[in-house]
Amino acid sequence: MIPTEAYLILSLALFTIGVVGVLTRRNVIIVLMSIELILNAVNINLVAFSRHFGSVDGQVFAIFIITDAAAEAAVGLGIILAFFRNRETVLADEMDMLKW
Amino acid sequence: MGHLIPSSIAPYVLPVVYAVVIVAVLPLLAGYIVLLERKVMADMQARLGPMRVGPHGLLQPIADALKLLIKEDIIPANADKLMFWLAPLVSVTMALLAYAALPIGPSFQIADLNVGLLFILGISSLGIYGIVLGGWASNSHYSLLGALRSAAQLVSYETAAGLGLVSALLLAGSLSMKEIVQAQYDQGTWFIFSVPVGFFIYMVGSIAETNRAPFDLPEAESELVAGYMTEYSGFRWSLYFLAEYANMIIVAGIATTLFLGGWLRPFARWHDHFPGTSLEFFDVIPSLVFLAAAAYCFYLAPKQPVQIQKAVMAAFGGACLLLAGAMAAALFASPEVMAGVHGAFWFMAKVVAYLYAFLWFRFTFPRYRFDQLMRLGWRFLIPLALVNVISIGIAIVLKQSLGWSPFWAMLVMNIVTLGVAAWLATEGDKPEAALQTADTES
Amino acid sequence: MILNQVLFYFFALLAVGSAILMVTRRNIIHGAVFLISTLLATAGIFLQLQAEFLFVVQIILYVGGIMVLFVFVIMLVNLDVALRQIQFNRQKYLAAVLALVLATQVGFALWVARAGLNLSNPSDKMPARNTEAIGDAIFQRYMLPFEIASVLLLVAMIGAVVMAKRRV
Amino acid sequence: MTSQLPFFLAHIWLLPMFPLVTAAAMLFFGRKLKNDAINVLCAGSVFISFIFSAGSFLQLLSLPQDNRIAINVLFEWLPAVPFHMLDGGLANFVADWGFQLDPLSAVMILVVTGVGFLIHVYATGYMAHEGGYYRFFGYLNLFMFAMLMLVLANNFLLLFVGWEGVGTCSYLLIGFYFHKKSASDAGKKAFIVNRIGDAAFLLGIFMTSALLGTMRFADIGPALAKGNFEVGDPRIVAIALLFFVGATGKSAQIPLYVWLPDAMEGPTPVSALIHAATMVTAGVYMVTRTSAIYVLAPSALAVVAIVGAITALFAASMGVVQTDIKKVLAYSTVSQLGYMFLACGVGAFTAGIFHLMTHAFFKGLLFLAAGSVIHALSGEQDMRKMGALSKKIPITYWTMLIATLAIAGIFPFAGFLSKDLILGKAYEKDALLWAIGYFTAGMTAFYMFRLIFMTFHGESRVDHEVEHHIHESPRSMLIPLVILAALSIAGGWVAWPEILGGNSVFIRFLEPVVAVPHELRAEAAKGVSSRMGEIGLMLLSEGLVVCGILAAWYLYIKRTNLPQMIANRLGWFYRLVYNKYYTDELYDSLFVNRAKDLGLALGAFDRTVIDGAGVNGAGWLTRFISKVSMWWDTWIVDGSVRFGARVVWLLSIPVRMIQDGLVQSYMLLVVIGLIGFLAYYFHIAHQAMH
Repeated sequence: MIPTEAYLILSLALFTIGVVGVLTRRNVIIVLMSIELILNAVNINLVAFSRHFGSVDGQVFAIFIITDAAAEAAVGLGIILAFFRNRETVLADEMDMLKW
Repeated sequence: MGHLIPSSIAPYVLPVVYAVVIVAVLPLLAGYIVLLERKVMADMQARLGPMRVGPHGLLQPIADALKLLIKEDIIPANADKLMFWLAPLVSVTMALLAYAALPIGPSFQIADLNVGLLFILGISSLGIYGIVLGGWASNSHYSLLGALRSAAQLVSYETAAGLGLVSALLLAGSLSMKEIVQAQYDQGTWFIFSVPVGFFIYMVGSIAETNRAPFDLPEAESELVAGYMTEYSGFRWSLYFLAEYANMIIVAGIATTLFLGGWLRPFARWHDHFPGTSLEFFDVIPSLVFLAAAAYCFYLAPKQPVQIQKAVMAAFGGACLLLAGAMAAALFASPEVMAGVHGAFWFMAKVVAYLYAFLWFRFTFPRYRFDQLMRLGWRFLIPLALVNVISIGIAIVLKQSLGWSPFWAMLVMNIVTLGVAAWLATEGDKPEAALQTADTES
Repeated sequence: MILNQVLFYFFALLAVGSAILMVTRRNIIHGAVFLISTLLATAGIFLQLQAEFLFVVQIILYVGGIMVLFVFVIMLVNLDVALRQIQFNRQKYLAAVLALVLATQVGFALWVARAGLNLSNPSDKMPARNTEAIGDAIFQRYMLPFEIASVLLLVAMIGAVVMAKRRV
Repeated sequence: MTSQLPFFLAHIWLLPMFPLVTAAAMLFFGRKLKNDAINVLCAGSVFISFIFSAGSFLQLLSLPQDNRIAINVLFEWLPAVPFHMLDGGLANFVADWGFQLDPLSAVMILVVTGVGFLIHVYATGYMAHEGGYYRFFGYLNLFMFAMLMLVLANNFLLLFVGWEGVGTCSYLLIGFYFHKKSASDAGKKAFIVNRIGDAAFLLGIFMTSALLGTMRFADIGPALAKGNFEVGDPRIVAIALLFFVGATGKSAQIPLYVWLPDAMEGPTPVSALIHAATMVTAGVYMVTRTSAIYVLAPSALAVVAIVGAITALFAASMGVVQTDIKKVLAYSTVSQLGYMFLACGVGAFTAGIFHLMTHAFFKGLLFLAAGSVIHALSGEQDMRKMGALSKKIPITYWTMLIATLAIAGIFPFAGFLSKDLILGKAYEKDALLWAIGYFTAGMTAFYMFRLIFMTFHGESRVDHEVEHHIHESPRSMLIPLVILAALSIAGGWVAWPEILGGNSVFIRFLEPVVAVPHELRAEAAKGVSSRMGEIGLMLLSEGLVVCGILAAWYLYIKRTNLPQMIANRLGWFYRLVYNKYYTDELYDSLFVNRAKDLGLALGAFDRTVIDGAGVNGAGWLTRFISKVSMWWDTWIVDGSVRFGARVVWLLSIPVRMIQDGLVQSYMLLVVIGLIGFLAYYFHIAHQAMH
């Protein structure tokens, strides 16, 4: 029986890696993928606790999170496509048109 | 022999054996399916097909396999080595992995997952990565276009096919393959008769998923040389080849399991409930089939031009004779063994029938244009599948809550679904109906 | 038992390693592939946590759906110049340090709470038929969130279509 | 009172309006009209006003002898304001827009409209090929309007309006060929010289209103009676002299005659209408109109008489040596005007008006004929390039001959009657004045026939290229000539003197409106002077005239080289006369150049003092102040503003570093916040534990 904190540490590691990716990579697609990674870590967390407490609620929430991840990926990638068509770039630090 | 094996690994022995068997047999099977395909094509085109290697080309698959294995293996200069190496592997791995949950017989199954069907779907849907990555890695426009096309096609048609399966799932009420087959046994009818629309949808979807004609745009020789496989050669190419045919067998197996009653022989329930009736002859059909095959082989053997071919033909006849004997012997073994062996026979028979339909379509239907393909998928199949699922659900409610007889409920709802299908068919042919597939085409 | 642990550590190492590679790779496609392997490893973790349904959902939705979308967009957007560009932005060191600080904080919280939550020995009374249990939970207790999620998906679909249109 | 007047008299004010309307039409949209339309409109309007004036004249005749006067006041121009006169009495100053018709103005309007109409008709032929046709006729009609205003005004102010109006029109018409420097200079000269006279006239008007408290002509007589001034009152003399200065300006008397010869730069119809027939006689009209004042100032009358006599002599002497045909006529005009003032000066205002009328006839005819000659010679004006034209342009020749006989004063012609009336009156007044007039008459005959002989007789001296197309003028020019010729013959018969068995209707017709000096009135009471004297005077003048004619014939037909010899003989005198006694040079050196010097001095003053010290100084000061304030704005005001902006900029650096629009830095901030939150949470939890 593997203790729950092992899963928690795993998810923490993935979460940290995801955060680093989100904060440091210039390519927006990789940023998005890092966000997926973060969500994934959260899923591990939830599922681990759902087993820990012996109820499926955690898994239900994991399913919802996956749903959100799907939505986020669809819209985000759509935005990236549109932006790429207009600006010929996918670098995050060239997307500073908010600064006006 | 139970005491020979430590109890800790006892439960893993049989699955491993099954897995080894499958992995070993599948390439051979794929090769002989190719031979079958060529023969059927030749027959439909009034030709003879391969006749040289072995009598009536019976050894052709082996020759092809040897040729592919010893062929030079080319990696394009600008290709992405890692991906180029990984992609075929992914394809074939996912194709083979899907067999883990496929019940070939009541006992012949590696792992009976309670999400077996979903597992198979998911794993087989991963095969797309092999195609996309391979097409991208070979750094060629033909390959990339083919890869993108096939990816789009798979994503589109997976939905339709999955929804087609859902209609059967609703009737079965479980995701475990075994239980699905069991449900068909209990309800006394194959689901193809309960949800013909669902079966049709899944069939079209499966053809598209396996990139077979008339949906073989990703590898359309006339448009993009060979699609994602353009740059591949030799062993890697043969891996793709194997993966494709393995996928064909998988979809055939899924269709068989969900719609054609899996390993059940025809009229299984009657046979088991009314023993001694005239249905007993189903027990001997397997033996008779193989006997007939053996007889044909022996009849052809003397006609072979060369001595060695005579011998080979005779050997094939003997093999068939052995199989016939095995089938006959199973009748007198324990019921489990008998059910397993005969189930495997019936399962294979149904799979082969399904694959024969594939070949048949390939040789008879012209190829679709890409927008037509997308239109068919998104504007006809998916809405129809949704309607089908809803109507099946209504039928189940009618049956359970209002106590209709299953026959009438299914009949009414299927008629409704067909009406909707007719309307959609007229509706989906609008010229402006081309889907927004700009991404996949660019 | 031993096999269980072996599987867990295999999956965990696979996940973390591929995650690190995903974040650090220069080639986006490689990053995507490594993310896929991370997700598959996670799926294995789920399976090992007796969440079969989630395992399959992870494979079908994440790997078979979302990541396909990613690979797609990558192939559309893929530029050779992107390979020669600088991959990390100006704040990388600061960001890495801060991420590590955050990780240490959470780890500290974990270490503090493990005794209270009795994390070392989880309860072993998961419902047998996982799929049916999740179905019951979704369609009874979490009906409203489920519907909201469906609406969210609809909105996301429309949004994606509008975004990806040729001329917006 | 207008109510019971017959129609024409009740609507005199309409008379000037016809030319005004057409003038406005010409000047506003004449450019669009065709020449025929212009002819019909302008000549037609003048003809209508001629008919109108004839009608009003007849209706005036129908009125009883003693009050032949019609006044209609349109409206009060300047409202009545009470003010103190010189003698302290309170008077009610009124200047109204009123028109007055009495025998004097009746004669004037008849002459103006009649001759004006004929000259309009003539001009349609003469100007046919000129540019600015509509402009010419617009000015001409405007002149008609102003002249009629002048003669119809019932008070000094309105008369002054017409006075200035005719001056303006004369300026415009003299400068009609404004592209010729000489023409524009002549216009300016006329205008400026007139200004002098007008200034004096205006002063006279002020003094009149100040002294008599009224401006209406009708009220002057009563006012004078009420003020019972004794004869020779200095104020009255002053008024009279001021008026006379104005008259000399307008009527080209010494010393202000210099503008008239130059005015010949204008088109010939203008010379005929304005500078011979009508406008130049406005002075005479004005003096006559104010005769009531003059009779109270004998010294002023003496001045008028002397100036007129000397002007007549001077101008005649200058006319003798002129070679430009129009210049000759111009000087003869000046001298004839001198005759008129001589008449006024000797108290025979009626004689002056009579001569005015006859002069209008034959001088207008002379100018028109001269214009016809010039027309025939395609623009040649120098008499030395003419000669022997009598056969080529007979009608012009005969009409001009008639006019010449009239101005020379051959017996039955109009000029004879009017001039001999004047000479007679002058003789009764003073022998010296008579002698001057007598001698002048001889010179007139001499230079006029010199003109005739040089132009029409002798051998031709015309240039050859001109010779070929000498042609008689068109009918539109000849008909006025003929009519005027008839008038020059018979026009004077209306004042056929009693001595020759006539009854001078004209004189008696004018009697009621003009005053008569006391001594003349006394003589009249004493009885008519000796008949034989008058007859003798007439014979004497006839004889002198004939001598003059013969001398002209001898010099310019018989011995054509003799004039040159005479000129050489008395060289300096000839040169003196030929150069018009250097009057222009004298005026230039006396007034014009001095005025120019004054202008230069003032200009220098402006440049140095006003511009330099005043304007530029102020400008420099302003610029200096603005520099200072600019320095203040730049460094203090803007400086403080920029300083504030700088401070805000400095303070906002951290905020800007945060707000860089990059999503990842925002994410970083989120992480930082998360870390801070967790740290705080741990702190709280730690405290809760203990």
